[in-house]
Amino acid sequence: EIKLGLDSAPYPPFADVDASGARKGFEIELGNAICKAMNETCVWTPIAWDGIIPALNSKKIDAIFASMSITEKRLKVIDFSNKYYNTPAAMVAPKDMAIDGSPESVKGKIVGVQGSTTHADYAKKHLGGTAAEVKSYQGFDEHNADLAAGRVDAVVGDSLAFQAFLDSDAGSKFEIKGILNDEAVFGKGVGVGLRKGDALKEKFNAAIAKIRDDGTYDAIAKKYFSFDIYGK
Amino acid sequence: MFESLQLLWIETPGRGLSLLAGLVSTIQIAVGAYALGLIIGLFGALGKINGPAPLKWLLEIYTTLIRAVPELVLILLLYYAGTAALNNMLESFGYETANISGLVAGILVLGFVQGAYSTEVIRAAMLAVPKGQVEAAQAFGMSRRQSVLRILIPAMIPFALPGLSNLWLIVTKDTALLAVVGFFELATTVRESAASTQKYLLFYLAAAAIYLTLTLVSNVIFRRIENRYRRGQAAV
Amino acid sequence: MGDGQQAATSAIRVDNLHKNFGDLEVLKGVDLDAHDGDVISIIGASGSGKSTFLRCINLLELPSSGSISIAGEPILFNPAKKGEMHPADRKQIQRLRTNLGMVFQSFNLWGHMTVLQNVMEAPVHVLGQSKAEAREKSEAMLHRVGLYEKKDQYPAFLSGGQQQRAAIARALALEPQAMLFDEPTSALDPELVGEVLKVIRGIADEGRTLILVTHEMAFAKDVSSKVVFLHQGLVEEEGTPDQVFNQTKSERCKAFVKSVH
Amino acid sequence: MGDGQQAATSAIRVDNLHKNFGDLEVLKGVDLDAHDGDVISIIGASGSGKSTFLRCINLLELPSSGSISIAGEPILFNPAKKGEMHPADRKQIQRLRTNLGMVFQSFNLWGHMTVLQNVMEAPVHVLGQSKAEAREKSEAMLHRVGLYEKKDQYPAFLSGGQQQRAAIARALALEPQAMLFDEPTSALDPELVGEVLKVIRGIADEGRTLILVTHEMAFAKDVSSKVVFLHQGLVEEEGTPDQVFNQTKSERCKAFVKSVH
Amino acid sequence: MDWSWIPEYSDRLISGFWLTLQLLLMSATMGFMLAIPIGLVQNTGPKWLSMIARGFCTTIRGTPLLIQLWLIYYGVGSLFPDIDGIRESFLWPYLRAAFPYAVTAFTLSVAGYTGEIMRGAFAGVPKGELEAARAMGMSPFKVLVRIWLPRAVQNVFPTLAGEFVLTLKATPLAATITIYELFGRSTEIRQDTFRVYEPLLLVAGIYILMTAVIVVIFRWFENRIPKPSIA
Ligand SMILES: Nc1ncnc2c1ncn2[C@@H]1O[C@H](COP(=O)(O)OP(=O)(O)OP(=O)(O)O)[C@@H](O)[C@H]1O
Ligand SMILES: Nc1ncnc2c1ncn2[C@@H]1O[C@H](COP(=O)(O)OP(=O)(O)OP(=O)(O)O)[C@@H](O)[C@H]1O
Ligand SMILES: [Mg+2]
Ligand SMILES: [Mg+2]
Repeated sequence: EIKLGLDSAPYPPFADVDASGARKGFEIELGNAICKAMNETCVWTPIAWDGIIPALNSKKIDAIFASMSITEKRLKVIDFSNKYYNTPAAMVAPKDMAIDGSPESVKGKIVGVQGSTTHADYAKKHLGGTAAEVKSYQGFDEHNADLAAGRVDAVVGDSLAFQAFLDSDAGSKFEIKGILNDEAVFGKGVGVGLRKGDALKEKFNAAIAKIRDDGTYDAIAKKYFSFDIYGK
Repeated sequence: MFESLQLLWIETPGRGLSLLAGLVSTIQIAVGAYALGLIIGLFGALGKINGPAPLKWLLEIYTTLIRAVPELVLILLLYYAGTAALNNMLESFGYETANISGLVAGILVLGFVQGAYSTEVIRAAMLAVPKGQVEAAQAFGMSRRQSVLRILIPAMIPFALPGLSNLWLIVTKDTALLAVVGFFELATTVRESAASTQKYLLFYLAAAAIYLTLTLVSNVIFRRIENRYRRGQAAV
Repeated sequence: MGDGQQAATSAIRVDNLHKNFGDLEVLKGVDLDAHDGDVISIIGASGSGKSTFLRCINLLELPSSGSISIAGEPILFNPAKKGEMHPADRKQIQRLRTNLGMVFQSFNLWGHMTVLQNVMEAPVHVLGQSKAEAREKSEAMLHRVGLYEKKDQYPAFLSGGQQQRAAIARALALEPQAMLFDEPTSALDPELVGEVLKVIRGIADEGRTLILVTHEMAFAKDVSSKVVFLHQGLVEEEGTPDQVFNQTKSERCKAFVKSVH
Repeated sequence: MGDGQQAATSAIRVDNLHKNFGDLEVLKGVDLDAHDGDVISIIGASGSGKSTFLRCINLLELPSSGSISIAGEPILFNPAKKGEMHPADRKQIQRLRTNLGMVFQSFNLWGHMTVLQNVMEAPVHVLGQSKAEAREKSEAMLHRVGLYEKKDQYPAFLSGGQQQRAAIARALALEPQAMLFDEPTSALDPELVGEVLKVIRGIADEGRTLILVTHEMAFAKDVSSKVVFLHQGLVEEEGTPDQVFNQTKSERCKAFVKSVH
Repeated sequence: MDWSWIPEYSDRLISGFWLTLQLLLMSATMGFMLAIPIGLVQNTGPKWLSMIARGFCTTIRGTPLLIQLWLIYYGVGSLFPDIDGIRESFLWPYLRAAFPYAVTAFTLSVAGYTGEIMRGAFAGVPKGELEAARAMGMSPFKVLVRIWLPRAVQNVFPTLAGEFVLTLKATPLAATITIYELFGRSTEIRQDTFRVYEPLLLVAGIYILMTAVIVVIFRWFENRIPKPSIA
C-alpha cells in the first residue's frame, strides 16, 4: 500500500472534493492510473501543504502527489520522479487594474501567494522588492478569497489552477495578467515527491512512462484540458 | 442566502454529508484523546502524589511544559516529531515502521496534551479526598491497588468532575486545531467546503453552530453525571 | 510486662516501640501485651501519643524501632531507613490487618458507598466472600448496631452517632480477633456517646480483644480489664481500673485523672 | 413629635414611613424627629424593623411611602412604583448621604484598602479634598479612635473591635452632621464592646446627632437623650431613657426591657 | 539538530515576537475592558441585557477560537467589498489588513472567557461594602471604579493571570490568517529551510519564557495586594 499525500485544501481542477466529499480532479485520476500501472493500492492522504515535506520524511506518507514542482531547493531534501505535467505560473488581478505581471507593475500593491510553493519563491525573488507586501496563505483558495475581498491586489499561482476561480462568480472581475517564467524557480515541471533514495522512484518513473505510452494519460488529460498539459 | 442554505443540506449540492462525516471524526478524535488524557492523567496524578522523586520530576516537567506551549505548536511538534521518533525507534529495533493513521495520530497528539491538564485536575481531586478514606481501606487489609481502585478513584470523582468536564469541552474545540495540519475533521471539512463554494460566512457560521450544539449537549450530559456522583454528598 | 513467656497467646503484643516524626520523638519505648478477651483502655493527655501508638499497631504509621506481633505472629520489618521501619512483606501486613478492626475517631466511612456497601466492601474484596454471603452477614451486623433501616443511605446523610456505629459495623464485618478504637466517642455530642458506648460494651462482652483510646473515664473504668496511662510517649502507669483510678501511684496520672473527672 | 413646627432645625426628620418587602409590611408608619445634638437609641426585638428603618433613612432601602428630611431638606421622591419610592434626584441623595455617617453592624470595610485608605476614600473621592488634607484629617481621626498604629494594615488583619473603630473613623471622616449606627457592638466579643462604646460616647459628647440601634440597654440608658422602642414596624413607646426604662407604659415594652436585662 | 539558520532569520523572529506581544497586549486589554460590562450587567443589568451577555459568553466559550477567527476574517471580511464606496473610504486600509480581524477575534474571545470570570468576581464582593460606599454618598460610577471593580479583580487575580497565559497560547492561530507573528515566522522558516523541528522548538522555548515572565509579573502584583478577604 502506498500513501499518496495531497494538499488538504482543494486545488481545482487538479484535486478537489465534490459535494459528497469524494475526491475528484485531474491529479486524482492520474494518481489512480499510475498506481494501477504499478499494481499497487494507493490511499490518498490529505496533509496541510506547509507540512507535506515533513510528513513525507516522517513516513506519514510515502509520496507527494500534489502538483509539487521539481526545484533545486526541494531536491536538497527530497527526490522527485520525472515530471507528470507542467503548466506555467500566472499572475491574476482585477480586470480594471493596470498590472502586467512585471515587478514594476505591482509597485505599492499587495501580492498574495500560497506559502511554501514555487510561486511564493517567485514572488519573493522578483516582486518582493517592489510590492508593498507579499502575503502568504495556507491554501490556494484562501488567497483567491482575499483577492475577491480586495485584501490583496494580485495573486501568483498556477495558470491552470486559476481557471476554476476565474470561471466562478467571484472570479468574474479578474483575469490573467501575465505568464511568469523563471526555470530556476519553477523547475522542470511537476513530479512525484519521494523520500531520498526510495526505490519507489523507479516504479513511479516506469508507471508514468507506461501511461504516457498506452494513451491513458491523454485520455485523462482530455477530460480536463484542451491543450497539452504535459508540455514539451 | 436561501439557496446558499441548501449547501448545508444532505442532498447534492449540499455539503451536509461531508459535514456530518467531519463531525463524526471530530467526536471520535475528541473521545479518544479525552480517554487517553484521562488514563495519562490518572497515572500522572498517582505518580505525582506517590511516585519516586525522579518520576515526580519528570511529570512536573511534562505538565509544566505542555501547559506553557501553545497547543498549535505542540500539535505540530508532536505530529511530525512524535511519529518520526516512533518510526525511528521502531526501525532501530528492527521492526516495521508503524502505520499510524490520521485518526490515531490525532488522538495520540491531543491525548498527550490533555494528559497534562488531566494530571493536574485529578491530582488536585485526589488531594481533596480526606486522607482517612484511604487509611481506612488500608486498615482493613486492602492492597495498595485495591485501595486506589475501590476507594481513592471513586471518592475523587466528584471533586474532579467540574475540571474534567471543562477538559472535555476544551478537547472538542482543540480538535479544530488539527485542521492546521490538514486533518480530516469538522473544521477541515468546513474549510474545504467554504473554499470550494466561496461561501465562507455560511460555512463558518454553520461550524460555530455545530460546535456550540456539541458544547451545550455535553453540558447537559455532564450535569447528569455530576448529579449521579453527588448522590453520596450531603447538600451544602 | 515484657518478660515474654506469654507471647504465644498474645492477641497483640508490642515491645519497646519507638516512633519519631522527624526530630520529634513521640513514642519512646512503649510495651503492650493484650491477650484474647482483654479490654485495654489507653488514656492520657492530648499529644501524649495515644493515636500514634494505635496507628503504629496496624502500621498506618511506620514505627522507628521495636517489635509488634499480631496473634502471636511477629511482623517482619526491614531495617529502619530515615527513621521508619518498612514492613518486609506487604502481603503479611494485609493479612494481619484483617485481624485488626480499626474504628477511627473521624469515622472515615467511604462517602461514595452506602452504609451496607461500606460494611460489605472488605469482606467481599479483601476476604473474598461471595456477595450474597457478605450481604447477609453485613445486614446482621447492621442489625446489631441498630442501623439496619439506614443501610441504603449514604454516610453524609447520617448523624455522627449513626456514622460511628456504621464504622463499628464495618470493622466488625471482618470478624477480627481484635479491635482498635481511637476515641470512638469524642466527635459525638453527649446524647450520641451513650449509643456508641452501648455497642462497644456489647462487643467487649463477646470476648473479643479491644484496645481503645478514650477520654470517657467512667466508661474505661467500667469496661476495661486494664488501663494504660500514656505520658509523653511513655507508659507512666498501668493496671486494673481500680489500680489506676483509685490507687494511682504516679503524680502525673493522679493529676490527669483528677482533671478529667 | 409629628406636628412639624420644628422642621427647620431637625437634623433628621421622618414622617409616617412605610416599607414593604413584597407582601411583608415591615414598617407601618414610623415617625422620628432628631434635633442637632440628639442621641436617639432605637431598641426592639429581632425582626421588629430597626435595621430597615435605619437603612431607609439614607435610602439603602427605598421606602414605600412617607417623607424624610435631612438637615431640613426634604428628599424628593417620584411616586411609588412596585411598592418603592425612587428618589427624584440622585445628586441630592449623594449630597445628603455625606451628611449621614453610617456605621454597619458588620463593619463593611473595603478589603482592598488599608485602614487609612478606607478612611481617606470618601473625603478625597466624594468631598474632593486634596490627598494631603484628607490624610491629615484621617490620621487625626484614627488617633481619636485609637487606631493610628494600625493605619497601614488591611482590614482582614484587624480584630473585630479594631475593625468597628476603623468603620467609625471612616464615617466620621466625612464630618457628617448625623451618624447612624446599626448595632455597632453586636458582632463583637464582650471585651471589645467596651472599646467601641467608649468611642461612640466620645462622639455623642461632641454634640453630633446620633441614631443608634442597640441591644446594650445600659449604654442606651446612659448615653441617649431619647429612646425609641420599635415593635412590629410601629413605635410602641418613646421618651427619655428614664421614661422608657423605668416608667414603661406599654406592656410589650415592659416585657422586652425585662427580658434583655 | 542544526541551528545555523538562526542568525539569518533573527530579524524576522524578533519582528514576529513584537507582533505576538502586540496581539497579546491589545486583545487582552480590550477584552478585559469588554469583560467588565459583560460581567457587570449579569449582576445588575436589566434582564434582557444580562441574557445577551450570557449568550455571548456561552457562544464564545462553546466554539473553537480557530473557527471564530476564520468566521471573522474570511466570513465577515468577505461582506465588506460588496458595500459601495467602501474601497474609497478611510476605513479601507484597516478593513483589508488582517491584524484588526485577529485583534477583534481575540478580543471577543478574551471578553467571553473573562466576562464569565468577572461575573463571578463581581458577585463575590460583599454586598455590605458596596452599601458602605453608597452610604458615603458615592455615585454609582464611583462605587464601581473605586470599590466594586478593584475588589472583584483582587479576588480573581490568579484566574486572570491564567487567562492571560491562555491568550498568549492562542496567538499562534493568527498565523492562519496571514499574520506573521512568532509562530507564523517559524512556519516561514520551516518552509524556507525545510527544517522540521528546530524552528518549532525555538518558538516553543520562547513561548515558555514568555509564559514564565507573565507568571512572574502577575505573581509580583498578586503579592502586593492583601490576601485574606473579609468574608
Ligand atoms: N504525621 C505527623 N507528623 C508530625 N507530627 C505528628 C504527626 N502525627 C502526630 N504528630 C505529633 O505527635 C504527637 C502525638 O500525637 P497523637 O495524635 O498521637 O496524640 P494523642 O495522644 O492522640 O492526642 P489527642 O488526645 O489530642 O488525640 C503530637 O505532638 C503531634 O503533634
Ligand atoms: N431585603 C429584605 N427582603 C425581604 N424581607 C426583609 C428584607 N430585609 C429585612 N426583611 C424582613 O424585614 C423584617 C425586619 O427586618 P430588620 O432587619 O429590619 O429587623 P431588625 O429589627 O433589625 O432585627 P435584628 O435585631 O435581628 O437585626 C424581618 O422580618 C426581615 O425578615
Ligand atoms: Mg488522638
Ligand atoms: Mg438589624
